[in-house]
Amino acid sequence: MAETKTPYSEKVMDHFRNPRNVGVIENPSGVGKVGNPVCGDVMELFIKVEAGIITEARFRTFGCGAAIATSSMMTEMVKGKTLEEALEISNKAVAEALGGLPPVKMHCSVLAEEALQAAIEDYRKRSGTV
Amino acid sequence: MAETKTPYSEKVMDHFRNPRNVGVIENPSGVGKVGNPVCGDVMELFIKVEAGIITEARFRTFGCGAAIATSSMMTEMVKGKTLEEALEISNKAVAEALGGLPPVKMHCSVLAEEALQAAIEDYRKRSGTV
Amino acid sequence: MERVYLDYAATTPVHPEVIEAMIPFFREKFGNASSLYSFGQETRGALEEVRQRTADFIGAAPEEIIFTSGGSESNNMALKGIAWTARERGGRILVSAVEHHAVSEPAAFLKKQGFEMVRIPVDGQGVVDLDFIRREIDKKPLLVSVMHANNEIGVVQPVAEIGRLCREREVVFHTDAVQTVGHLPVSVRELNADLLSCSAHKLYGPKGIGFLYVRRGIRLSPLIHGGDQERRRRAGTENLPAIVGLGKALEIAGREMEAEGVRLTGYRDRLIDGLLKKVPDCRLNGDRDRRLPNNVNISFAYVEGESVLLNLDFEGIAVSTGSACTSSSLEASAVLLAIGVPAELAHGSIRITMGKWTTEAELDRILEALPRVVAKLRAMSPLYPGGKNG
Amino acid sequence: MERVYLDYAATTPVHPEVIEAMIPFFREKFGNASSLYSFGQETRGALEEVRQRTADFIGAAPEEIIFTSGGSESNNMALKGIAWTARERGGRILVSAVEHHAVSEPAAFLKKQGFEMVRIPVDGQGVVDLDFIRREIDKKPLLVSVMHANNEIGVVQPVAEIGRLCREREVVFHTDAVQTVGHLPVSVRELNADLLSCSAHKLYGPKGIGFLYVRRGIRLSPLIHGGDQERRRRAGTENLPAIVGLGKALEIAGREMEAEGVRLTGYRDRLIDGLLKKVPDCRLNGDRDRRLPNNVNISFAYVEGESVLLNLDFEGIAVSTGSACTSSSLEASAVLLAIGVPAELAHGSIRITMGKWTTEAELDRILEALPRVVAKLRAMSPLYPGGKNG
Ligand SMILES: Cc1ncc(COP(=O)(O)O)c(C=O)c1O
Ligand SMILES: Cc1ncc(COP(=O)(O)O)c(C=O)c1O
Repeated sequence: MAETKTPYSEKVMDHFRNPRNVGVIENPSGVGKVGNPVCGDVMELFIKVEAGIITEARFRTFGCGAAIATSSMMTEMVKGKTLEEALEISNKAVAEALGGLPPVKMHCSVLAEEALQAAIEDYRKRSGTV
Repeated sequence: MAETKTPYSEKVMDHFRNPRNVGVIENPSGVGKVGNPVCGDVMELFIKVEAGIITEARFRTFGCGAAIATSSMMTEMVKGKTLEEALEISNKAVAEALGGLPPVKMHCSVLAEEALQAAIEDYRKRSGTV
Repeated sequence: MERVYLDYAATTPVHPEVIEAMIPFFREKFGNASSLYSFGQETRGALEEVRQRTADFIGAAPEEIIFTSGGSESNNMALKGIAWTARERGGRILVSAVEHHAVSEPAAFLKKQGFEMVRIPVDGQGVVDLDFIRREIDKKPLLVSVMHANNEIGVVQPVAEIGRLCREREVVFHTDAVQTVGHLPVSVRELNADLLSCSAHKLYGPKGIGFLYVRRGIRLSPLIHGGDQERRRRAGTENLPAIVGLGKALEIAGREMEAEGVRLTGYRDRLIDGLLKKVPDCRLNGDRDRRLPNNVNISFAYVEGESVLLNLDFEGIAVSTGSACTSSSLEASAVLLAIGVPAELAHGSIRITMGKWTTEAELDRILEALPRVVAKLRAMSPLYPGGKNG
Repeated sequence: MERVYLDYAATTPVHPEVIEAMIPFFREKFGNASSLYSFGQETRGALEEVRQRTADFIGAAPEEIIFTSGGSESNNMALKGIAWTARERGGRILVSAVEHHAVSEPAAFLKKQGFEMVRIPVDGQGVVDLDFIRREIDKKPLLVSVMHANNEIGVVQPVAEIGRLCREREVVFHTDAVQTVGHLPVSVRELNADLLSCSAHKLYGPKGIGFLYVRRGIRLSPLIHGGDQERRRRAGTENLPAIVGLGKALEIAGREMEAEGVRLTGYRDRLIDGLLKKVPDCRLNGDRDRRLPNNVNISFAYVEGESVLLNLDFEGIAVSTGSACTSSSLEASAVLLAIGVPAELAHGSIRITMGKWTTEAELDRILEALPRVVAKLRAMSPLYPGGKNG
């Protein structure tokens, strides 16, 4: 199966085939759900925050290869980061960490960025920090 | 050279390669010269008439394969014919005798018909029969 | 592991006999078919032989066949060619809602150029609305274009009936038969077609060649102007190797098409039944019976098609999410939306198309893999009501 | 007897290495290059490699190359594509008087559609009138189209200079380089070309493939609308075998072109000198020096070209009477008339074009045969002042 050839980088395909941190968190600190099934992608991100630091992140995604891979990579990148540090992770940074995305797929990485912002906002709302 | 393949029938090619009756007749009974070098074909037909019968016909032609072959065939067809019989030889008859001509080349056979008419007219003028 | 190719509707491998027939025309018989000398005349002979065979294959006369570079060119030539011969600008053009982009896009272009474009709706099974056509035809459109069979959902349209309606009112009728020539019997007489498009690479012929049938008496402005080739209707040095390949492909189709149709229909039905049974929450798209023998198109709820495609590709199985040429698009298939599939479900659609080298064992492979892949993706889908925790 | 092919300007045999490169793409690597799965992606890789190589060959960027079905399509796409993006109808289009039909005919079509067509005159040597262009360019035409080298008389136009004039006034400049790519150095930068056409079968590549270079920033309406191929500028399943063949042909040209140019220039000059010396009453058409290395075009007074061609064909020698695509025409070559050759003399013209497999022995053959054939035909010509009696 080394012969598989897609428009995606090897790293994207690795995260797509073996997505990290799939699933839900029971009693999460924050949840973000973004996207629209009519447009073909929806991401749900769960985070656990302890002492201002994201200790756990899990996701469920309906979407294409890029949507799933960026979701997976994003959950890896936020772990251990403060909320402020996490908010600085741009969609471009996620795409770069994956070794790039085809131009028509860049919009999928926006989904992960938005899900993270929504989850952090949700956490802040719940914890009364906004 | 049996491999030669042209848009023309074998008979056309035979008359083109070995045209019959090429040349001029000294002291002809009639001469017809038709066509226009600007249009790419000119035929000159010489006939000898004895007792109302065409005894000899010779031609010179500037023109394409079809023009030369129809000229040659025409000189063969008129020999031994009365003037009246000769005048009934249509361009189609010449083309048919050659096994047909490609549609874009049919106009060349008109040249031979016209040359014959011109030569007979010339003969009649000279001999005072018109 | 052998790769399993199940995207024959996108393109087919060239038949070995076709390759063999083409080879001499690359190097030995390479002469320009428009040249007078022997080098050219021997290729002209081959050209006219294929033209005759092609005409015979669809019940046409040789001078009604114009060789083109493929289906897209044929369709563009048909639509634009008719539009541009029309004296008055602003004529109406009727085009079905499920046409290939190679028809719908030139139609959209003509609309920008001032023509009126009317979309013929389809029902939930993907079949065009004949009553709509009947009403519209009285307004004397310049052209009606309805494809013979759809490339995504495989639905075979009532083209003979549409052709009859058009013929009665002297309206020009074009049909895109790219998915049917070589697979179903196609007779321009029975279909009452004035114009018909074909592309060789869909029937084991080479890419880059096809034809447009143009019924005698139909006036058509050329798309590619220039030299005298194709009776001045399509300029460009004749692509003899490819034309000879098309001829050979049609010859093979002539002898194999019928048995292949029966075999593939069996495969198709087995695949449809198997998938509908094994995978919950899925639906077949397009009429089940009025359907190409080789086409299966299914929507799986809660998952997205590209993810399914990529997962199958990891296992060496090639399927499609829709028409190949729009695979880079982000929008749901216009054809699926036209037949009323909700957008979120349309995103989860897979097209499986079989062909000459498809085997029973390959069906087993996909019948095992596809349910597993869908289950895996559903498990990570936030839309899936039965989603398990990670 | 070996056949002697001397009509390389009409078409060339495909190079054996090119055929070899193409073969795998018919059957093994047949996937649709627009498909996401591995079958498609491996052909997409090949496609983009050839695009890069093609771009490099003419000093362009890969996204500036659009693959087409050949020279005629490229030319049509250039002219119509520019015309149809123009907002205001009735713009002016400048086209030289010696263009191939694949430029002059689309120009004539656009004229019928309401555009203004201006013919750029040429001098007696076949070179376009630069002063005329200079004057006309101030009227801001939509497009100027002047071919790089002429297919009949081989004259190489001052294209870089024309391109510079156009670039200065921001006028779009197209050049038909079908006769030069692979034979002379072609750099879109040096030529200041905005659009440039090429056809593979003129450089030992396959028929049915070519490209149009479109400079970044030039807006062009597609000729063939449909799928997303070629960045939506040319629809149709990518013709991978042919594209790979074009790539290989360019690769070979890259390494052989220079030496071939020197060799053929020697042959050409030997042929011109030999014929002018051996045959009375004949003239060389087109500038002697500003000329393709492989082109000889000579008019023989008092004889008609087709008769010469057929007589040579009997001896196994293939030459042309003009451009191949008009060999069925009854009119004298428009190119010869444009350079002032009288019609009766134009009818007696022969084009000899040489190529990769032309040998010295073949030159000897034609140098012996042609004078003999002309003498034979003159002997039966009523126009020949020295005509002998039968
Ligand atoms: C100068 C020129 N332009 C355009 C063409 C047309 O190319 P094609 O026959 O590949 O369409 C040719 C050759 O036929 C040519 O010589
Ligand atoms: C129905 C239909 N029409 C037209 C086309 C276009 O054909 P081609 O890719 O040969 O231009 C296709 C396939 O791509 C098709 O399936």
